[in-house]
Amino acid sequence: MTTAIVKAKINGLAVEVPAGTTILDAATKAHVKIPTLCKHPDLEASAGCGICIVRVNGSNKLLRACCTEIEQGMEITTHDSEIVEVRRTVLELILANHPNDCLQCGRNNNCELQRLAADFGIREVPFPHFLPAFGMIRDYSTGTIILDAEKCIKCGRCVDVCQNIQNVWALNFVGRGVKIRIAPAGDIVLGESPCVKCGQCSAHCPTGAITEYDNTRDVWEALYDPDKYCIVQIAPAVRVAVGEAFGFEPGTNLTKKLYSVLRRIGFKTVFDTNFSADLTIMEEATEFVQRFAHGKGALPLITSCCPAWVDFMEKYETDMIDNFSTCKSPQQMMGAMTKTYYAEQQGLPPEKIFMVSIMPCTAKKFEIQRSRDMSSSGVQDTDVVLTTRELSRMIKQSGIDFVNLPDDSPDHIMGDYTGAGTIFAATGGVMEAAIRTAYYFVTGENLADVNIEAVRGLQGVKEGEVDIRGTTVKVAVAHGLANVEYVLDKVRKAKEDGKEPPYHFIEVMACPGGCVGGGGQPYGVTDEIRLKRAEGIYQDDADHEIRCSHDNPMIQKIYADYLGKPGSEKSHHLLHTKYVSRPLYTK
Amino acid sequence: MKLNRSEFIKYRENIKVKQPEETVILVGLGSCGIAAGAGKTFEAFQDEISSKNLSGITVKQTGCMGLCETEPTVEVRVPGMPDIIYGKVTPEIARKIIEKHVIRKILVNNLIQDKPSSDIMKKGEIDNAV
Amino acid sequence: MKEHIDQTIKLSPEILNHVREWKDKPGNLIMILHKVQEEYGYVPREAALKLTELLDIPLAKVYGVLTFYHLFKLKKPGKYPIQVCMGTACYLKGGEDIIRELENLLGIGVNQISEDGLFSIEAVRCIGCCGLAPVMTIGGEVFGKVKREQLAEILARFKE
Amino acid sequence: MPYNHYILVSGDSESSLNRRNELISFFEKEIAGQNLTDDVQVVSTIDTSACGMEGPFIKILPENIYIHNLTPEKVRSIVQEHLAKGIPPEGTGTEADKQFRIVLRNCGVIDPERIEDYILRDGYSALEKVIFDMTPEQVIDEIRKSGLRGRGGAGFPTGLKWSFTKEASSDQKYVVCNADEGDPGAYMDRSTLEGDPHSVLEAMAIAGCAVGADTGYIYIRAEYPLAIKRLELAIKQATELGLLGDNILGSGFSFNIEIRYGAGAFVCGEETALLASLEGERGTPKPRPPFPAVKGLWGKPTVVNNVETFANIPVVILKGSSWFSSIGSEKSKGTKVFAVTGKVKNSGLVEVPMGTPLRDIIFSISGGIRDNKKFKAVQTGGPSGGVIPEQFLDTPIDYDNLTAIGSMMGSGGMIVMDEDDCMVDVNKFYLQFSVDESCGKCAPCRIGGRELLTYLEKISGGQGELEDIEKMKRIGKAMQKASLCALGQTTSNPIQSALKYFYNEYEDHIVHKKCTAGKCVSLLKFIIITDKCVKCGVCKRVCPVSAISGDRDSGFLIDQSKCIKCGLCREKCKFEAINKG
Repeated sequence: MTTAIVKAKINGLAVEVPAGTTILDAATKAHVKIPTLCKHPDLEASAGCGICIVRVNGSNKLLRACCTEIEQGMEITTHDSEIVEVRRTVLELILANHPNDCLQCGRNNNCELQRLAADFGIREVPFPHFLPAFGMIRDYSTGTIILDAEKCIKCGRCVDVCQNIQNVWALNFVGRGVKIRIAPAGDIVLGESPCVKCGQCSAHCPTGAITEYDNTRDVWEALYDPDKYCIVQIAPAVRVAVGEAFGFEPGTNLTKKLYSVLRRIGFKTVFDTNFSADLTIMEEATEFVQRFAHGKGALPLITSCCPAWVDFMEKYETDMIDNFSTCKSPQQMMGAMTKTYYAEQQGLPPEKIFMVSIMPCTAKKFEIQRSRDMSSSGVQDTDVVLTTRELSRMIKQSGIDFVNLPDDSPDHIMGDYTGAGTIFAATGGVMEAAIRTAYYFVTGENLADVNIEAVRGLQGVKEGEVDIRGTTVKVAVAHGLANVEYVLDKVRKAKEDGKEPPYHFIEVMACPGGCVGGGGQPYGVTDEIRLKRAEGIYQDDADHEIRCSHDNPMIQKIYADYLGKPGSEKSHHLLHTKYVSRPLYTK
Repeated sequence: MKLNRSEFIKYRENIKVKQPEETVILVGLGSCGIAAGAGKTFEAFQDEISSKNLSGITVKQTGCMGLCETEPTVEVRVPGMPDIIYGKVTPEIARKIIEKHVIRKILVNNLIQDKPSSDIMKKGEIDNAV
Repeated sequence: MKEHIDQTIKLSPEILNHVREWKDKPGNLIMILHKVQEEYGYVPREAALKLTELLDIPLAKVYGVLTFYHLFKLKKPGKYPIQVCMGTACYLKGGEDIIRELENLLGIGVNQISEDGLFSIEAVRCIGCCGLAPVMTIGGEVFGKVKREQLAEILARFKE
Repeated sequence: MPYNHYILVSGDSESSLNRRNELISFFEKEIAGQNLTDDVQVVSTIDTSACGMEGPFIKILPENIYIHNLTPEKVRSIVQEHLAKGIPPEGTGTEADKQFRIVLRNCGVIDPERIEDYILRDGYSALEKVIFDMTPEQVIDEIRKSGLRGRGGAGFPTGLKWSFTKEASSDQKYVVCNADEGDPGAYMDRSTLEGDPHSVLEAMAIAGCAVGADTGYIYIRAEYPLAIKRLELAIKQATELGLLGDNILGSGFSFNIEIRYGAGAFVCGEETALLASLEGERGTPKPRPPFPAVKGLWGKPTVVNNVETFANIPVVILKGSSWFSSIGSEKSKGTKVFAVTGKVKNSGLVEVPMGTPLRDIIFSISGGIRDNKKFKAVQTGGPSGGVIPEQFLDTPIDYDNLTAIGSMMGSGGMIVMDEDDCMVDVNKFYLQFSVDESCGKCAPCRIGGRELLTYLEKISGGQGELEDIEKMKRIGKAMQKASLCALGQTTSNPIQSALKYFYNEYEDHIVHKKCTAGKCVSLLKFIIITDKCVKCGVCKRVCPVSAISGDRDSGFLIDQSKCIKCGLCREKCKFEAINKG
């Protein structure tokens, strides 16, 4: 089907766009910037803020550019004295109902409302200032994200993400009129709600109404504490996104600068979560082969590296507990290995070690205390999680010239990684890495072509088949939790009908795009940015000589030295966990 | 009983034929009227008619006549007399209306309400041409 | 999907029948919430939770709807809820004075319940009895052309 | 035996009652003189019933003739010429015909709980005609030619709306009746539904037949239990007779109607919000286009009309579009029902042809201002409309004229205000309403409304500054231009019209810190007029906050800092010695 082309004029300039294009998108194409506030490229236009109004065919009425489709022959005016005046007044009204304490806000310098106010050159708010009268206190209850309803401008992005992209329904609008606010169901806090802490709400919030819980001070204190031995790990997705806070293009791989800056900040040991991703693959591929080839355990096997997904599963999909991989996430494997294996090697008491992990994720902050299994070393395996956003703040606080730093390398013992470890950052990456190793486990040989294109890209559900010496392995990859239901329902249906499962292996990542689009990543994410970050990751993979986890010499060493073989008793104690059914609402 | 078209036409004709010439008392039983006590007024008419053993009188409920200020409102249609609307009809006045207007054919003083509008149904003929 | 619902409330057969009747009709939530409120006088949280299970919808959705519509109550009202009409006609004819006097007499504000649990005051939208303005209803009974002086006496009738 | 003639004697106020009694006795004397005592009854009408004429007047039944300005000679001639000899008197026209009932044709006439009553008055004959004798195109054409415009407020041509839905291609279409009448002070739709539910059902089925829909929903306020009950009963009766439901009258056309309740959200009167609510969601509006006629309920083409619009439909079909379009003004055809309330003598529903002057409605039909107060303004269009001052009372009412003078037709609320009403206070009332009812989705409405209310509170509290007016105008404009739906777009209308016609009142409040109407409590001052005061001390005793000091010797004084302006002292003072100003 070919889409009709619509011809119209924007500020007198002819534009041609496919039918169905909004005025806003058409204007962008014509290099005209219509100011917006509530609109986010990921989401349906809510038409809430009223900033993007334009005039069509000289009409007296102004229409919203974000949600009005351009039509044949339309003559659109994006700026005239009335339009600009009305926009300014609306913006002033929004500011009259906003705390405006920008200096103390988590979004200072990075706030869409602030930017708009700056662009409009607003110097005073002419109308009486008032804040919502519902006695709102900040909601810290999840320990991962903070809800500050006073700063909310009711754009509805968080609600849309939480309900429609993530299918979590922790948030909704409550009340109406001036009393409208974002909140969980009724008078409860987020921690008592089904919130899975994915942080997509915070990543989409245009202001400081939802931000990550800031743990940077805890880390600074530990770094300055002479009794603490600080170790850090960096998650795969961080390296291709952190640069955005320093003027780099999305997708720029800054792995080696990160090693460098973290050492200068004061970490005594620098590990890479990509290494423990390789370790995860060893365990998970083993688990898969056990279930797939030897019939030990339920199929399909479902990945468990994503803590938001784990939380979601324990709340919403508990019939799938048996299908869940018992493997801990790379972050938790790294924590456990650091406070056992590495501690023993270095002669460090585990309680002296302060394990910090840098993650693209807010849910990781929750994961470190998810269950008793997260303290398999005897103390809490990972002490503090910083998101990419917090790390960039720490770097800025440190006074280190990050941009011009020379490269460095990690500590080799748990720092060297393969291409398989790094692709954990992108949706489909875990699947791809696991297949590379599972293939080897079954056949004793590596895949001729380790690139498994079928599981790459931003399509919400990706399905593929891999031939392992005549046996077909059917896989599915879902990202964005709303896409999970489609995959699992197929599994349930087959089970009900007494049929073979439609898939053998399923990867789920809570965030759209996987960890590159994580809730703790730099603000302003769009599909374009997700793709760029993923490109950076796949390049990192391609640049590695060793691209299969089982070929990582340091992985081989750790099994030889310490764990024995994948799935051993020791691995089970340190690297695996259990799941339970949890209530959606605790209140 | 579900009707088809010809049955419906017959049904409608039947109704029109069956209309007897008798006294009708219409009590406005909209929300407003009920709030003003029209329910009791309605009962008072019925009680009075049965206690006086009157026949040929129908007491009917109807919707709002639009005369909210003087609820409860009642329209009395006695054959041979003009149709009259009374306002503020309490049960006591209901009895008075039966006694005077219905039985003695005398209008009740101080309670008559001007009828708001003539009836379009009587005025124009139905125009079937399209 | 599995729900974890605290089974502290048992919905009546009437509500359950109503839910059954409406379950498969699209857009049923408001009609079902009306039924729940009709029975309890408000929508208890436990009942709302139970509905999420019966209808397979998220609680956040239920509360989104409940808190949007002013007719739905989240707190138990008094035994005789007093509704004072604040439609324009009633306002012009002193509806506000009626509320002030009621507040005075009962010692509570709008949307509060008297200590004995008998009364709660509510200011409501036009109830369509403008000819009787100012109007209030107590426990469903309508009082028209209310005068401030009558209120104490009217309340006393309900206290018996 | 009934009398041959009845003379109903009316007067416009209590003060004329004496003259009315005089007139009655004069009549009776004349009648007795002509030996007509058994032929004519003279009765006095209800005391609030009036037609705005000075002095008493009469209506002769069954002739249905009004006669005003009665003099002894006139009375004598009526009795001698007309009553005795049957020569028609020189009467004026019939005042009742200022009203013309199309929508309310059955209200107060039929028993709404008996379908037979409705059918007796040609009910369901229009549906029968539409199904069997007309094509959908003919139906829509007839509606279009009638000139019927939506009675919900905006006045969109009904036929055009239907044609959009008819032309939209879809496997499923809907007809929705908007019965979420929420305008404070308006209750026309409730009365119609309670008094004549079948007319709406019939019209919905006609619409369904015309646009190709088989399902209808009535979205009605839950606060209207009686209307709901009667609608439910009507649906049941009509379905039993095969006039609704599957295979209507054996034609193969099916139309089922379901009732859905609102839950107290004025904004759900807005089409897109109403549809969201019907879908069981929060009732927030959506941007238009796309319009519901093309993409409505569950994304399907949907006709949404309000109760009054529907109630016109069967009549348009039966009597024809040319009959209908002969009523009303040039651009607004047919009649309009108004709920006239406020400070008029006869609150109530009136239905008048479009184009009737406001003055006729307020002063003739509704009897003018009660308690001999002075008319100040009338608000039409409810919280979305504006105030209309005396100078426009002769404006013929129609959609365009009302808009031109800064108000709007709205759904039909007509609130009459007198000299005791303060424009700032009335604006505050409407703003409070709009703020309470704003859905909160869009910023201009949510915040702008609250800000306007803040300014009004400031002004009525005596803290206003002249620059506030400019700011209010600016906010009002932004709301009008940038709000998503009509609620926000029109929130500032009452203020804008008040500023236009009653600027002096705003000035009084802001500059002179004075509320002439005595409504704005903060600006009120109760002062004891020493000349009138008899020093009885009642005021001191009744004051709930002990703001009055003094004794019977020295007299009494109100401490303004303590006074809460409850007015009790003034109410209880038998000597009118306390001034409110």
